[in-house]
Amino acid sequence: MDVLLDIFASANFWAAAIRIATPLIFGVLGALICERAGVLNLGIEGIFVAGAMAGWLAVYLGAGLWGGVLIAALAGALFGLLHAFLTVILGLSQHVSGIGITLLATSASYFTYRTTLPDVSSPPRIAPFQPIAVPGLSDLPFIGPALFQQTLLTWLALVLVAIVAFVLYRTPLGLAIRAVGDNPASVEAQGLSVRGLRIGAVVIGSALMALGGAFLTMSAFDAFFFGMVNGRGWICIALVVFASWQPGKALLGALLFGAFDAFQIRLQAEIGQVVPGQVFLMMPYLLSILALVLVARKADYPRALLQPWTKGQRH
Amino acid sequence: QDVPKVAAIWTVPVEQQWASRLHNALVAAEDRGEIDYVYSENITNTDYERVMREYAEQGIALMVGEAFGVEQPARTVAADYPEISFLMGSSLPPVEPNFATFDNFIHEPSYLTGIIAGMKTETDQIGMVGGYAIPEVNRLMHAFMAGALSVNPDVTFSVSFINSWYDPPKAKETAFAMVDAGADILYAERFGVSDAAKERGIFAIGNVIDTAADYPGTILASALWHGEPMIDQAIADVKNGSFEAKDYGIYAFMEYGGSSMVVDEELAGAAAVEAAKAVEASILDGSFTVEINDSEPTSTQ
Amino acid sequence: MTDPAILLSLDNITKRFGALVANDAISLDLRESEILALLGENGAGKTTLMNILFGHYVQDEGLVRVRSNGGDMNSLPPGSPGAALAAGVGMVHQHFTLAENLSGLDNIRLGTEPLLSLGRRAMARTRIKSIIAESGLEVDLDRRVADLTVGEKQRIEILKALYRDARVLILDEPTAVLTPQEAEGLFVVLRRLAANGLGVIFISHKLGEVLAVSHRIMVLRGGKKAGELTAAQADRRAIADLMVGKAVAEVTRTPGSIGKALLEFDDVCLGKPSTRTALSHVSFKLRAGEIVALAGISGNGQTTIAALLSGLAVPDSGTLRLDGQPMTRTSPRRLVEAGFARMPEDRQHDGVVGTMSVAENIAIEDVRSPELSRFGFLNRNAMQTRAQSAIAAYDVRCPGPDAEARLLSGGNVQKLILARVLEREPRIILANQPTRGLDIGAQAEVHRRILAARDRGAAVLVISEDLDELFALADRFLVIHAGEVVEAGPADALDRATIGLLMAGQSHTTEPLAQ
Amino acid sequence: MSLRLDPREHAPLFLRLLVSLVAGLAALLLVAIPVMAAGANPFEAYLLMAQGAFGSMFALSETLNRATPLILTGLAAAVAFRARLWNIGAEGQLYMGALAAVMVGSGFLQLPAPLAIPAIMLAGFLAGGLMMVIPAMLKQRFGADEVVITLLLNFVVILFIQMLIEGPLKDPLAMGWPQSVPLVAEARFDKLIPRLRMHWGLIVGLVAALILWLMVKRTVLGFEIKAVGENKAAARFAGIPVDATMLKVALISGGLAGLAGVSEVAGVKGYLSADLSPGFGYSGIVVAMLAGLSPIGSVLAAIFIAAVFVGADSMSRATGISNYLADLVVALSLLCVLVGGFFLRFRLRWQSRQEA
Ligand SMILES: Nc1ncnc2c1ncn2[C@@H]1O[C@H](COP(=O)(O)OP(=O)(O)OP(=O)(O)O)[C@@H](O)[C@H]1O
Ligand SMILES: Nc1ncnc2c1ncn2[C@@H]1O[C@H](COP(=O)(O)OP(=O)(O)OP(=O)(O)O)[C@@H](O)[C@H]1O
Ligand SMILES: [Mg+2]
Ligand SMILES: [Mg+2]
Repeated sequence: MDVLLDIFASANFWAAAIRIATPLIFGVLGALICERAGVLNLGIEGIFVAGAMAGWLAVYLGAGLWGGVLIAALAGALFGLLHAFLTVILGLSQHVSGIGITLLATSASYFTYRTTLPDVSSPPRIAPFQPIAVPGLSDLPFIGPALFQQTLLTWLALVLVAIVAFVLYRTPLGLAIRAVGDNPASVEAQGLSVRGLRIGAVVIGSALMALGGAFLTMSAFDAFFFGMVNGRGWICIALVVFASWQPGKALLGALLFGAFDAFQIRLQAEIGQVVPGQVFLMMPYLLSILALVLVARKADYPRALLQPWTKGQRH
Repeated sequence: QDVPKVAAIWTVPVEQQWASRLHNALVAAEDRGEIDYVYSENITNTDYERVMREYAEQGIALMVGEAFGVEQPARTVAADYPEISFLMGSSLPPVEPNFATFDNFIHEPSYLTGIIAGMKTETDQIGMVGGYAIPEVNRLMHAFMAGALSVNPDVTFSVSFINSWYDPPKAKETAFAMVDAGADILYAERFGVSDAAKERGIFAIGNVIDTAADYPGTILASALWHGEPMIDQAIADVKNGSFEAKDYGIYAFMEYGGSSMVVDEELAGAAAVEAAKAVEASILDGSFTVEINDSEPTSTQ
Repeated sequence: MTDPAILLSLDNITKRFGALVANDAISLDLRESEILALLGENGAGKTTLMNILFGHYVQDEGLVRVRSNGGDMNSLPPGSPGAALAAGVGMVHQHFTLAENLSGLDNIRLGTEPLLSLGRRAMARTRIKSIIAESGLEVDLDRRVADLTVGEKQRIEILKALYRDARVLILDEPTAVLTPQEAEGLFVVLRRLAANGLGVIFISHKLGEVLAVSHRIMVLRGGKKAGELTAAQADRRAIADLMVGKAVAEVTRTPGSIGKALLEFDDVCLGKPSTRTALSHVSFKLRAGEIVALAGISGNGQTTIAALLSGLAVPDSGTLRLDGQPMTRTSPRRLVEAGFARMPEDRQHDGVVGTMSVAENIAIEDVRSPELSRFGFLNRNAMQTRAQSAIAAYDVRCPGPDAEARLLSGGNVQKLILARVLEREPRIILANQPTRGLDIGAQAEVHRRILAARDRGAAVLVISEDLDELFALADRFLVIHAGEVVEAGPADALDRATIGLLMAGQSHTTEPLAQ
Repeated sequence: MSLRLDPREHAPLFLRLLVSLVAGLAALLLVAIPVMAAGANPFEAYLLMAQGAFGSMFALSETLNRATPLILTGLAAAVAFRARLWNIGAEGQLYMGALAAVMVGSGFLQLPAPLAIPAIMLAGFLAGGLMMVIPAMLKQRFGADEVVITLLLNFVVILFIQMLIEGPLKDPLAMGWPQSVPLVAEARFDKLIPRLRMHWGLIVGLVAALILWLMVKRTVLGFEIKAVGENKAAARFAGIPVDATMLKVALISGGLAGLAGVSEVAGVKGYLSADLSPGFGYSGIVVAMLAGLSPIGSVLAAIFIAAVFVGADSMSRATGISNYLADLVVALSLLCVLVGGFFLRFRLRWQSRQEA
């Protein structure tokens, strides 16, 4: 019991939880924006890879950290644009297009990395984002030290949650995005462009996903590895449902996931292997499933999700 | 006569520590003009046999790779191409006439780095982060632990596997957790662990490759694997027709120069270095043998 | 008296879908303060014309012109609802275009404020409130649209148009889903709006309301303009003939011979007592050879009775008896096997699988019967044969048995369903809104079929919001109000006023309902 | 002038062929970009790709060998998607099938030779099927989204497998490597041709496709699945047992994915390890969609995807381009074929637009 208390009472634990959650926050926000507009983006896993690779490579080639962040976002936006073209303009299956985008973004990233750096025998490194203290906030008791260990990208993720929530619920743009994901006809009948809104949402959402990848190579670590995204994108798809498509709950879900992961890592390190390690690793997935089952009936999902819209056709 | 053509098939990207040691040795041999080197990386075990056959059909002299996940098919391919020499990482014995095996037996320097760590730790807690609990990881961890315990019976170890070969952020988080729990030295089997050590201002022990330059003031000592003795020997054997189906694993032993310990004498301190060097000498003169234990290591508390 | 100014003019609009000419060089003018009714059979091209006018569809030929504030007639760029809205054209669609996850207020605001701004929610609310006060379109602006009734949704749709200062309002079959009372309320509003200068185009299949509310009537037939009448000149017959192009035969009803009770509801309760759709202690009988009307304002429990008779629900308490035997564990399949014919209220949604063929949709209720399958394998020939004879017998207009059902118009879908359920000579028939949204030709056909089934000895329950239809069909009336069913007696002894009172939940003795 | 889309009722055969051809050409054009970026000659690369996929008995066998699991996972996705049951969990179901095969077929049960193969196939089918029936039931009971649940179950299953092959199922003779005990010889699929890897799993896949095709076209079950998939409300109203039909679909879909796992274990690998499948389950979705959810089409699509991968991988080796190219080529081909499918559904028309 003491062990558990010690873990939860340590600021380092909460710092780790927030750190682990950061890429998920980016990803889940991105997926949420896409889905709110009615487009499922299973390209997320590949877009993470693309963001991780593009951002890192840009910095490695001399672009500067924020330059890298921008490049990562652009890479994500580009794949988002492709997804939008396939699903919004051509109305192709969102599942398949998404999986295709994941395949394309992943392989294109690996190929680019290897073609650009053919002769490396150990992963080259960059100088990543460093933790910074935000005056005032970092002085808070307990939370302060947890926040103090975070880099600017984590701060950016937290600020983005607020921005996305504000835009979705407080602005005409958010209204339109929520409407287009529920019933595109409502948007069209009010003179707005269904396609424009959806393409915009997918592009912006994908850019955010790419930032999740960029965080991995530019803040959580300082090099790009093949396979390092390791399913984080898929987790975001689950978290969106868990969050009932709401930014606040998405943050909560990501933090819970981060806390759980941080907790299981510590438990394994402190009390050793009482049960097979995989049991711990399974827990976040099983808990997500449980949460889904519990909230499913109440969840108020975008009704037009997965449905293509073609102007001048009966729906 | 043409230089012999050598093909390597890696199940991982060539930056991965393990593969990089052999890949670099092969690239060096090619640079010296001794061989013609081609390779495929990140080949899944499902595709492995096909790739082996494709290279075999191209008419190569020597194939280097990893049979761990494809022991039986690899041997079948070798049997189908008796004119080609196979040098494969494997946990099973070699097969006549052309299937030689090896593994990274760097448990000896691992033991030595354990001595350094055991003498150096102040909290008597050492954190160890690995990828998967497979034999070639396990044996290094056990040797390291044995080395540490030989000089400091009070040391406890916490062991975690991150269930991935390439997830440095996760390895780093796992290492952080160990530091938070009191470890003051980290055994860095994976990329990411030394980063955590450096960030928290503690020490790390390197494995397979020397990363001291990347983490100034952090890496106490590393157990290095050198692919060159084995690769060069195999190339020579192929060239003069004396390649045989034997276990090339011994070329990883310190005796053959296949592995070594590198230590930062300033960080480690004279006493620790001296203790390690003493054991190193007795390993080299054959008076001391490091035990090989492939079972999964667990935390000791 | 000088004519009011022209607000809108359509000029030779032509629209083709593949080989089909949906609109063939149609021209139309609409004046200030005018209510123009647009009539025509199903598929005549009314919705298409309006969709072009509003920019949902792009015409192949022709121009749409709208009067600007300055008085010029400016042509609208094709295919742009935004431009139509900006020019003062508002449209209430045949199928609502509301985002159900948003409040009424947000649906009205949607698209009216710059996307990249903070929005003006409070201002919007004030303005909408004043529009509501002026127009009488009372509705709760803060409820989620999903929780509103159909009538309320419709009011939101009209408010959407008024909020944008529409000077032309298009309503595509606005009353198809409204109760008579709601429809009457809508007409009051429309008249008031028209008096203030709004031009209205109004599509409906209900000739009564068309005659009551419109100033001018335009009839389309087969994509062409078939004629134009002023309301003063028009009567039912004339319009019907124009629509169909030939005289419509009246359906005549002969008294039937009533037999024994086939189906009994005995003290049936279902659902949470407080909710509107719950049934409380419902008892009635359906007898062979009799058509029973179930009248009521929609949402008083009709759907629940229909669900019981469709096999989609079972009573919480009380019993359903078939031939005096209690029915336990009913399901759609069991009811079909027991000789029930069930017509769903929403035929597109519950009646047909759009992407399956006409033949498959006709077979769907009894594919597992020996006639249509053996050892789990389909007998496609039998399905085909049955479909061919059904298509011929019920005059289902379609390219053939293999045509996908989604390509059929509403009236033909209804005929398909009739063919499916009546062909097996059912003993008990549930006809739920049997002619909703159908044109008069199709209506007459459906009525004839139901009467024929009765004459053959079936027991029929007709549920409809259209009292004319109930009087045309029924031998006896039941009225449902707040989940309770009362016996109103034989049709001959009843009039609309009495039924209306019962529908409103009042007893026979109080004041008659205002017409 | 403006561009207009008209939906097509159906596409004639010549158009399908034309579109496939154009999509293929477009893919080749796109592939030239990375090939040239890596400094190789694209024309040479095309030739090498074709040779790598079909140029010899060996190549053909390898292509079909890789297509085998894809046929089965493709069918798994196709049958589920037809019923609008979004099974993204074929990967996990594949592993469960493989697991069941190993549990039944590695000698714990003493099975006479003729029963061994049917037994592991049945076990694999049921195990995979169960893995899909559970999410289908969660959907019916609780309305829980099956896309996410099946996706997540993939990760649960792979961890579960890792746990077993490091624990109770671990092969004591594998020198400590985490892999299961092997299948007994009677439970292995024979090779179709000696020395080539192609095995009886391919026949299993083809037969499954045929059965599924028959089911879709000719059986009451196929009829009911279609009705439930296209309009649940109407199917329920018409008396089709919607929930039961969905569970049957789930069982068949998961079962087919499970068979893919059986086929890989019994036909290729011989034992279970955590790297049995390089994403065959996910590729199955792609296969099914390329095939327009048609069973026979799934066979062709699986062979297409396999050929592209095997051909491109082989080409990368022959040209000295990084072999990450193979996945890139598959992705590009997939996208081209997808876009091609669009032109089968719609016809593009230029139309003159009056000036406003
Ligand atoms: N999007 C479309 N694609 C193809 N054909 C269409 C489309 N919309 C309408 N049509 C065709 O145009 C014709 C006119 O249809 P429209 O919906 O305008 O009829 P309507 O007069 O509104 O009928 P209803 O009374 O049934 O509403 C129909 O025959 C239909 O086949
Ligand atoms: N998706 C579609 N594609 C092509 N044509 C269609 C489509 N949907 C409907 N139609 C055509 O539209 C015509 C009218 O259908 P519509 O949906 O307007 O009927 P409805 O309004 O339900 O009918 P009713 O007014 O009889 O209730 C039909 O003849 C059909 O051919
Ligand atoms: Mg219409
Ligand atoms: Mg209609």
